[in-house]
Amino acid sequence: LETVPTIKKLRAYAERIRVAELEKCLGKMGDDISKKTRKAVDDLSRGIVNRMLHGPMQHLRCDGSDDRTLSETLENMHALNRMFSLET
Amino acid sequence: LETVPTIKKLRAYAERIRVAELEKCLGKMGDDISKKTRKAVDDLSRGIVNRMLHGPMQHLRCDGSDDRTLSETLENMHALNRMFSLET
Amino acid sequence: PKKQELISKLKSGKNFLRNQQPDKAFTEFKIALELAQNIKDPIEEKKAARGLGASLQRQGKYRDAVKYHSMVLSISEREGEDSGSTEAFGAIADCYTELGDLEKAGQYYDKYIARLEKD
Amino acid sequence: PKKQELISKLKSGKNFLRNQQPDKAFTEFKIALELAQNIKDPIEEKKAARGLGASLQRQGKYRDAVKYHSMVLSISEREGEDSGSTEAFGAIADCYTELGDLEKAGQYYDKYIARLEKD
Repeated sequence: LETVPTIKKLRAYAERIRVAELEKCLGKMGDDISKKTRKAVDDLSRGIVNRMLHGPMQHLRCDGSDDRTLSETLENMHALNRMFSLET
Repeated sequence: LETVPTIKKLRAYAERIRVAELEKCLGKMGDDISKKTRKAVDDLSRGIVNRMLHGPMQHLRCDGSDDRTLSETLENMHALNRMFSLET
Repeated sequence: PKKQELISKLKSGKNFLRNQQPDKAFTEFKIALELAQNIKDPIEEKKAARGLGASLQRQGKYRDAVKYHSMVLSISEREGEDSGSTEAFGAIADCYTELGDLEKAGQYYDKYIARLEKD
Repeated sequence: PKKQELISKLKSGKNFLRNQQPDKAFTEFKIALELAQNIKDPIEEKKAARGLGASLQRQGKYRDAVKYHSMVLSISEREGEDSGSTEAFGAIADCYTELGDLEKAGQYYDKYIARLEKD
């Protein structure tokens, strides 16, 4: 459970990047894009971010049912905190 | 230097995700997209992936000039190997 | 025409959110939600509910935010169409984290994580 | 017309790469490179050089691949336009990693990493 706040912070970190890059992209594409294009681009941004987050997020959850130990999960958390500066 | 192969694997991991999601997106958008749109979408996919990778990549390089110690860098590497299954 | 009004309310709600005016955003999304329910457009209904949840979150009203994010999930279930559900699970978990209920937050994050590799 | 041919060579090169036929891809990109040089189109010239590098990498010819990826960098420098440079630094580093020269790989990864947060 100690890792729960890290999940929240990592999600927020990725979402900031996603939204910033998406707006940059929409800015370049101009106002004359179709709803279909708008949705495809939004899905693209979510698809990439979600698939990039999947591994780290999974390894922040330690449910005791597999061989991931608590200490390994905490090490993952510390590494993610460092690598994404999540503590500040 | 031990972390160099991890950088390569993490890059390849992210690139596979990027290309797969980009192709899915282009498939949805159809063939009638402009070059400008094509480029904006490509830039979007690269922008998100690169910014997501920046933190972890930086923390895999230990140049001795700052307070990141070698052991911390190796811990980051182990965590990334676990979280993205990079050893297999 | 109603659909047009709905779209424009969703858009202005988003703009208020972006400009850090979550109370004004809430009002816009509230109207959008009613419009979407009127014309029975579940996709836009979810967007409005999601906007309401986000507006409340920004105001620190996490319990109420959970209600609207949960509405997204129940619309998904009702319609058998699950767009927006991944994000709703994540947002509900974020709210429980803020409320200090890490147990419940963890449960919702598990559902969120299980969906991250799907579309 | 030449530009048209160039675009189509780049496209077929990419398709060969996707279909695991890097030798055929190489031939297409080689023609594309000459066409791009002829009509003096540095952006497409870089794409062709990049494709040549990728084709050689897939064939395990890492030393030759480095030459073409480096060509992308020199075109960038010549034109004062640095699209594709981040990717080129990364690809060169990947090649040195394969060649076992981790020292050099690290140097190129540093340049790659330094550019990751830029556009």
